[in-house]
Amino acid sequence: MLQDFKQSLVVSLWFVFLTFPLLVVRVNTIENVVVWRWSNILWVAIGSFVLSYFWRFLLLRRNRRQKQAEEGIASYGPLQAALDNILLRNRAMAVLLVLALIFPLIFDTYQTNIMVTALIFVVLGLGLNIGVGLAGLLDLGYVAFFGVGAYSYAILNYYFDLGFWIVLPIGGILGCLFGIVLGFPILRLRGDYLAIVTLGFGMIFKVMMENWETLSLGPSGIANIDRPGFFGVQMSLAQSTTYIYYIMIALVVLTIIVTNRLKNSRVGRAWIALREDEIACVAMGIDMARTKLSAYALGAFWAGIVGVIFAAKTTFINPASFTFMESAIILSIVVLGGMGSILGVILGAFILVLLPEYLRAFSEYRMLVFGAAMVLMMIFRPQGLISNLRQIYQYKGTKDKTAHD
Amino acid sequence: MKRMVVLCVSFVLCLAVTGVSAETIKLGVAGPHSGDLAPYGIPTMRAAQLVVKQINEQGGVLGKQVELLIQDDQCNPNIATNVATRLVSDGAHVVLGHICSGATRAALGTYREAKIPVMSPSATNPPLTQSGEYPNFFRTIASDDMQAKLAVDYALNSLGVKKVAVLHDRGDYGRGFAEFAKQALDEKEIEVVLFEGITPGAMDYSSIIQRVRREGADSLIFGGYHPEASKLVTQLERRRVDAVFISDDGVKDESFLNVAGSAAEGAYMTGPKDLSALPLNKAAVDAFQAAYGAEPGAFFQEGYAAALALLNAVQKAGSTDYDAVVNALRTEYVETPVGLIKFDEKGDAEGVGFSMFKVENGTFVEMQ
Amino acid sequence: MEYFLELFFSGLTRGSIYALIALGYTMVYGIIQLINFAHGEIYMIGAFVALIVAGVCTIYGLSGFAILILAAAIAAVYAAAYGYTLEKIAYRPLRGSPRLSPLISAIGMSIFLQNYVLLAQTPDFLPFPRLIPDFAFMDDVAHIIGSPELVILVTTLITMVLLTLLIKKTRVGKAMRATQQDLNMARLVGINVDRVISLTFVIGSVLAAIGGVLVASYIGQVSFYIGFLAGIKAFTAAVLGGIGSIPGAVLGGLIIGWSESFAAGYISSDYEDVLTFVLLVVILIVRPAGILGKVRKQKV
Amino acid sequence: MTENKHKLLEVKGLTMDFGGLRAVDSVSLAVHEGEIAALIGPNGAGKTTFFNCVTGIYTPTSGDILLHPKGLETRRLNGLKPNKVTEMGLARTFQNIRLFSSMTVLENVMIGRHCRTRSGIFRSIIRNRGVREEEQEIVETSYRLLEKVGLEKFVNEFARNLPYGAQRRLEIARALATDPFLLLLDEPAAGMNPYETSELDQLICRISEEEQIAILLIEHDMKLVMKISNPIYVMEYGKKIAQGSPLDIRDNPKVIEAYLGEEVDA
Repeated sequence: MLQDFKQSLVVSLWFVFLTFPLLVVRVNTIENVVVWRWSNILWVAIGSFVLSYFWRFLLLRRNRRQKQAEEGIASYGPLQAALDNILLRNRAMAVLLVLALIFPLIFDTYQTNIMVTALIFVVLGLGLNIGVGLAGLLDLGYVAFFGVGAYSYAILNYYFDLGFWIVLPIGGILGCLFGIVLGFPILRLRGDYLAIVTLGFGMIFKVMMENWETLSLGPSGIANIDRPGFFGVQMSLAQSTTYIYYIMIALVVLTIIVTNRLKNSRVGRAWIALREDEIACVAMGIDMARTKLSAYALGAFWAGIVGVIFAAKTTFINPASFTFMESAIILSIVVLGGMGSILGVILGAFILVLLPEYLRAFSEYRMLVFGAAMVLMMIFRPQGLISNLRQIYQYKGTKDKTAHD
Repeated sequence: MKRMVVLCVSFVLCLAVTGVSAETIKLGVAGPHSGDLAPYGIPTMRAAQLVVKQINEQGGVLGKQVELLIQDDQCNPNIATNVATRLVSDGAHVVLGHICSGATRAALGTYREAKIPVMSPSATNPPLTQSGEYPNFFRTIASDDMQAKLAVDYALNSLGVKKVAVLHDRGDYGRGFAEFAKQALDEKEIEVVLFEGITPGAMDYSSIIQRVRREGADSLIFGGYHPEASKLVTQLERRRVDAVFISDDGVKDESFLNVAGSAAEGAYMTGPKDLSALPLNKAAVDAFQAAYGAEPGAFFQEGYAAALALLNAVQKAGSTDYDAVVNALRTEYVETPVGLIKFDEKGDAEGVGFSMFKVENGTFVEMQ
Repeated sequence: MEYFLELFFSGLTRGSIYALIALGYTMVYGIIQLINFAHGEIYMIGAFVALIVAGVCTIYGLSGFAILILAAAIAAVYAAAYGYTLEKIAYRPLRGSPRLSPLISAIGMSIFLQNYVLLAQTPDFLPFPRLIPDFAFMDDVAHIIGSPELVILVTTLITMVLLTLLIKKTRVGKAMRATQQDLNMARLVGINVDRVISLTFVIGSVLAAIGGVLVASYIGQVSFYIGFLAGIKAFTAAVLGGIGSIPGAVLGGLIIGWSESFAAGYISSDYEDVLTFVLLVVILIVRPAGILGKVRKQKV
Repeated sequence: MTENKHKLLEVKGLTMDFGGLRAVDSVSLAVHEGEIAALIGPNGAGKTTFFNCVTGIYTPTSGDILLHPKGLETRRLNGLKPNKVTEMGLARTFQNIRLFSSMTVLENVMIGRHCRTRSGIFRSIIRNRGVREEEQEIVETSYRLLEKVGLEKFVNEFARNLPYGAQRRLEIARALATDPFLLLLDEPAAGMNPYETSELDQLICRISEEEQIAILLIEHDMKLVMKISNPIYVMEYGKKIAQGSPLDIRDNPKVIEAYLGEEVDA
């Protein structure tokens, strides 16, 4: 007890020291004024004192859990148990789907529009999840593929007046092609090098779009991109928002089906094995380059597709829409939701997009919280909010053998 | 932290007001209010608050109270479209915003469809008005090409430059300015020895400055903002490069004088005409200082003017009907901190002009 | 020739700053094989703390070269404290986790620290007081290399010499080298590995802070965002030189500095960042261990 | 007596250098059909490096590694990627266990079926009948293999939660799933207790007999080696110093010298 108190006191004093210059002193060297915010010391002291208790408690719990897991005692939360129940899961999904379908009828255009943004991030999260969550390839430049899709629609629409539905697959294929071309030389790299190189690709994409004026119209961006057409029917803003919403719902459902099927297939198992141990993986006869490339390119494909929809939704894109910040948000969606878990990623996307939208007061602290959440999740709940659901296999075995045992 | 509180309070106030009176004139305000670009959006938001407070105290517009709908777009085009739909859903009658050209362009389509007049205090991208695509768009600031033309004319006629290096920060604003400047120079057949983008946030620009010297440029036109500009002029001075520095409104900032210090001396830049002598301008700044105890910041006057112009147009139009309001904006003069203005067919403010400024003894001095 | 020299020295100045930051990356990576993504933010925090110290001093009427040294000292202390805390909070609980976990934690920490400074201070650029005087004896060559550049180069040189001495000659340095060779073995022979790791973070952070203060006083401005780009460039430098290798980090930093400077001077500055990354990709493909790095065979 | 049997693996003068260090120095050996061959030697003799060269993880500096599958043409393995080597019918286990720790026991074995099955991305998405049947085939085969190594009761456990000895047997099951005709086991008995070891030697013999798979193993447990394997190859400092039947090896002075100071269980 006393030990704990002492420890927390030390932590609290340490943080007061640590945050002193940045949180207490504010110096404005333009107007030559210094503001001393002494009250912040108090907040930091109390905050870090309390949090240090939490920290220790959580660490203790984590270590206990780890030990239990090693001894084979599975610790399942009630949520996880409920999700493992297939009947319950299917019913919940049906309810959710119905809710999703009637959403625009209940809520106004603004809500629908926000929901479209959230759904865009759901697909982005699921796409990145293929690379990061399943195959263990940390991609920090994922937004570049999103940009490829968005720009392919914007450019084809601007110069050749091509429609949304024609470009939709083209965007996906272009994203995929970029994934293959970029992925080919770099996928031999180890995980952390890969992260930094992909980060570079993300930045290069932005610089290219800024400089290549003749193609991308430079930093001022491309405006007046057509919204998706529906047999030439003229639609009002509200109608077309609803229309895009349903397109997104369809795409999300498609993405879920595809990633779910892939995850529980021969290819998906190979991805997961690759994440676990590359050397054992190749020794089991899995072609590493091909498997990595397929995960990377497939992730890029979804980003490309959803990029087209993004361009059609905002009707305007510029290079500034595709910064590292976007990549970081998509990554936090995957990390927060649960790497490899489809349901988790969906939940993550909704939390990260809708929370700052509805809690306006929170929006200023958005990135601060995301950053902290990434660290905390890695330490205390690396499997994310909802961990990966396990596939259940049916097998008969050899009868005489079981009788024998 | 204070900003946070103000935001919260204003948000709560908005909610409270919605609850009380059903019949209000709704003025939407959109711009970056959080994140790194917030310094460009907050002053306009505060200007709108000051204007609305004053007008409501005097009985409102058309006998109704004015209600503010404040939305943060973070200068992100995607969020800007969401914000636009939000404002449309919330029934905004007129919108003051957005701040960044990119976000403005992204949001304008939505407003156009919903027939809402929009007025930006800061989006200077020329096509916004000149393309004719957005009849609902107005602005209280001159466009980039006007700035560039002014800068080039001044450089040629008053400074007599012969060889020009043009740099920009690759951004929307900076690159636009640089390209218009180059266009104007080409028309006058003045040699442009260098046209290049620099990386904003790079450690230093000494190499490119060496290049400016090597190309023998007698002047350097830069499109961009003050952080890069101060690095450039500092290097010019340190490297003893004898070239006149000419730039845009994004550089005309107190920070530029402070960061660059002596190196800023003799630099030229465009900027809105100095109207601090105008009584209305003085009143606006005083009101700000009384409320917040600090200098107003970027685009405060323009934002103040836009809020006044929009509400005045509603008053003159006698209703919030789109056509009537737009017509009023185009025909009725209004007294604002940026002068007596009305708007032309394209949406640019008549009577808002730019001047050249020169840094002399650590202050901006308007050139005649 | 003079033009070449001009570019050479501006590349050298830039490169030596990259090298200072790259050292932190390379030392940490050498010991725990982690890209300390938040290292760029430590550099930024160093610069910011120095700005606060120098700003407060100038506002209360003090100024001069001594203030710079005071600011640098306090900045170094704080950067060290932040580096130490960073390791303790974000990385230590993750030892033995899958490789991706500490990396993601590092990215999270980088985003957190950036926004922490943004919210605690300001999203604007702040001017850094001019504290490096113009030396009279540099007057004749000032168009090639000015006084601030001279200060940067001399400081960097002294720092590197001290670092080399620390690593080669002291007990602590020996422990660090041993830990870098084989962490488990070092633990077995009685080295307090945790302390060595903490120390590595502290040293790396001090170096970054020195870099931050030098840059801030050289270009005269600081913002919360300066760590990101500098961090990436410095990391590239570390990889280029061979991650884990200290002379490699210095060499890598200089190469990046020069290549940027010469590219901007002779070709174009339009694709400056692209150049850095292309260089990185090419090096990683052709020689994954970097120029001076040793190939580590993975044990099977 | 081995001459008339079909030669499956033939290694001639295999040499592997790491920088200046010669880890394997012109070693030759052969594994014939039906054999359980053993490769022994003190720690650091280069046995695992030898395995890594044969299975494609390292590319040897010089020498030939030839594979003679029955009824197919001879292939040279030098420089082939590990997955190609496995596809050809040569599977292995690892000295320091390399399981996919957060996959289940069954899934670990299913990974082994990867190179014997064909469903690609598109077919996995469509999931037609062929794919479903193939999937079921993978599950059944894997389960049967688990039964063979006696792990069926752990089928849905995570691999990391298995006891040590069971993990080693799981590695063997996983290797078997790739349908090899030659199995390379790297210290399969390391860390096992005597009971587990005796179970293991039965398992190895059963695999050899029932599945018609030849086996080459690295082992330190001399009792096990002497009991089940013939021939035995002995390495020291990268060189092969002896080969022959267990009896020959036991009495070979060079071998005794090499093991001097090392614990000889035999």
